[in-house]
Amino acid sequence: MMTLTSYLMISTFLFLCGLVAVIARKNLIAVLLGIELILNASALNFVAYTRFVNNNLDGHIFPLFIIIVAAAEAAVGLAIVIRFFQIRESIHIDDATQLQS
Amino acid sequence: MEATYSLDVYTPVVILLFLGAITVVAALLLGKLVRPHNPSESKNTPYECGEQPVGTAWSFFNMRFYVIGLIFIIFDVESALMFPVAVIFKKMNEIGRGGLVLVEIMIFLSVLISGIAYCWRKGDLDWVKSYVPSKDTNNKQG
Amino acid sequence: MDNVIFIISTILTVGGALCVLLTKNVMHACVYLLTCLLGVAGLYVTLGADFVAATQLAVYVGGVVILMVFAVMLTGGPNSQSSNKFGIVKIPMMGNAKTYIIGIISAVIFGLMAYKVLSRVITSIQAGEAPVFTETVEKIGFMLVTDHVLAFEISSVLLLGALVGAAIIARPKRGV
Amino acid sequence: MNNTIVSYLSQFESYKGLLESFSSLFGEAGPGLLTFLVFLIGCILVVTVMATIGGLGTYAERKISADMQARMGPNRVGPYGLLQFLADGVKMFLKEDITPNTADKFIFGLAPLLALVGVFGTLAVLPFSSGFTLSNLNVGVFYLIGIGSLVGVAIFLGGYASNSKWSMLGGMRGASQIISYEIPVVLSLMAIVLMSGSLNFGGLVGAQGGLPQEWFIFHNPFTFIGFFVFFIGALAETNRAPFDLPEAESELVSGYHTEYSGMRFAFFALAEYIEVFVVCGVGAAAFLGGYKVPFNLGGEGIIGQVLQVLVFFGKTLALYYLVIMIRWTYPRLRVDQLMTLCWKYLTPMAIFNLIGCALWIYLLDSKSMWDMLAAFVGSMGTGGGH
Repeated sequence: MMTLTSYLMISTFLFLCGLVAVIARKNLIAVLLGIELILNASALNFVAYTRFVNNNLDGHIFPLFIIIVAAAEAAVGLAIVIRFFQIRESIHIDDATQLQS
Repeated sequence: MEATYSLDVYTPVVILLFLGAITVVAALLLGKLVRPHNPSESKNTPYECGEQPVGTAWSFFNMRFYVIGLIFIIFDVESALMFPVAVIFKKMNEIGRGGLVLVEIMIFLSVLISGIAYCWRKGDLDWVKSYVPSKDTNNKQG
Repeated sequence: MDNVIFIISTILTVGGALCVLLTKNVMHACVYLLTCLLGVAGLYVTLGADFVAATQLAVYVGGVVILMVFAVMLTGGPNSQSSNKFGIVKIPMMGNAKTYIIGIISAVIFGLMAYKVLSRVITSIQAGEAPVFTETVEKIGFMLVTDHVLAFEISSVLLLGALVGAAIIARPKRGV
Repeated sequence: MNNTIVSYLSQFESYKGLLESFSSLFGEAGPGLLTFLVFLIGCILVVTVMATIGGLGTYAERKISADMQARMGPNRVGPYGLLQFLADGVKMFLKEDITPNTADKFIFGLAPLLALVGVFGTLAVLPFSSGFTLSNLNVGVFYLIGIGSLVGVAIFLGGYASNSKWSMLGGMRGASQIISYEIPVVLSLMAIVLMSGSLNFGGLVGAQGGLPQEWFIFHNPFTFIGFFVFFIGALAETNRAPFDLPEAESELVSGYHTEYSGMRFAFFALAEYIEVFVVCGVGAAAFLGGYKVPFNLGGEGIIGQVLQVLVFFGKTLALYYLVIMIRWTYPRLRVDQLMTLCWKYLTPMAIFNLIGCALWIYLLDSKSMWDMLAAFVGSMGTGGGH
């Protein structure tokens, strides 16, 4: 049950969900949710490999930094989304066509 | 405890989380048998002190809530990094390498302190942004 | 017990991810993301990464999800349907059939590619002795101040940059 | 490391006998089943005790407030009105369950569940005694912070889902208040982790002693300030007065649970009262010596365990009493004062404490004030003798 293959399948599934969410969603916040899923999938892969393949804890440091980067990314990304909403009154992704307001 | 990695220590966590969920669901389902149920139009409107509700509640928000959340998440992440270092600091001090770790902690914290000092300086931490104290009553702001 | 935790976490993760993808309400998507992240934390636990699991709980559940729901509320709530001056619906529905079909096609292509690459890897891996991870916190702390000290310090600069940048972006318009 | 109630019980002969009978009865699955059963009984015991304490908390709150205002308080149901909380519970159970028709039904139902799940999750690592800790996780403190933050999410979602202005304001205020005050709490707990060199509650309490001068609160001046920072932050994090802005009844009707009725409201209230107990327990364990009995009375046996549980509950309930006293003594803060207090006073103080503790360990070799005082007095004494 708890084999490397199952973990890899779960993380692939997470990644694909995130990918579809990023491509299909038209809501900027929902796109950010998809990015969170993708980052989680990659972090899960690191931990799974470090458990089953090589016996050190480097695979625990990496998810830590992935989580940190994800948090920073969420903070800045959401700030951009909110600012965008204040300027264009929309968070539709097709509205984001200009570089300068 | 055997030498193998066992997840038995997480059993109470799982049981307690389930107990929490089951308590809510069971109490609501059991209560359905005994409690009255006669909804009416006015009973189901949101409470607004007797007035008819105007519009939806999901609209008016202020940016400062987000800024608070922003500073919080930076500090949360910082604590996630600091906890392991805090755990080993005493042991490192005992083997004579405390100074090195102390310097590392200091650098880490000072960078973050400069961040919060910047936000403080720029007024992001002030809740009432437009409030400018006049000369005679300027002892309110911290 | 191991299998029970694994199965519960898998259900939470997979179900949460699917619902994030399929739900039409962005607030519900945030809640499903919460369950998905809880499930991933459970999976970390089954892999022996208890500190990473706790970090996942503290940073994601306490931080990122709250930030997400704040952002949803700040951008007009989940389902206000009025259109803005450009004639586009203010809060779009979460996508339409065309985008979903494109997304699923790309996912299938990527999945096939991943399968093509990974199948060799998976079959060739000799899953050796599962290591015993005890005292993970001490070891992670030791590694953070020795081997990975540069990443540790640089991450503080990253956080400073994120804080200052996001604060500047999020600051109300000048003169207010 | 990672010891649980099962690993404590397994040193007794009777448990080994039980284990053998289980093994003969269920074969291969025997030991696992027994472990599960012991955990289940322990969890149900803890949850029952906590629910009772949460119920009695409402009673104590009313009784103490009545005492402070020269009233009688509840005195009809049972002796001294002690069964008032049961009567309240039955009343809540029989109340109609109303969901506003504009509400977000899914999240409206989910919010009380999340609150209760988050609070129950924190009970797993609470150190009642050296043996009776449900699970002394390796990452106990951090786990508690993480799973406890579910309550903040639940409060926000509860306020959001009601689709009422009062609820929404209360939920927004609640979430921002809880996340703000988590920072000083976490930083002052981190100072304690720094002093004890351990992230699990067993190690945290084990680094202290039974007598007051061996507690962390009196260890050095920084931890002494740190305790008050922690306590104020914990008060705010559990939405207790004077920080009860999310449910300020004079401004926001009832805050985030305005639209909740019957059992759903009861779950929010129960979660709040249990959370107060949990943060008081964490304060007692981290700063006030936890379950350590003075002079190690009672030893390691069953009597010692009972004494330890009693000491832990005594310290925790003393803090609980203090919390209720504070509620009925101080007026409520304004929102801007609340945020100013958190970000401009408590957080800088907590960071200062953290650096101070690190310097104390490095420069003074983590000796406590009393050790140094004793050494100083001793050297004075010998100096005077010569």
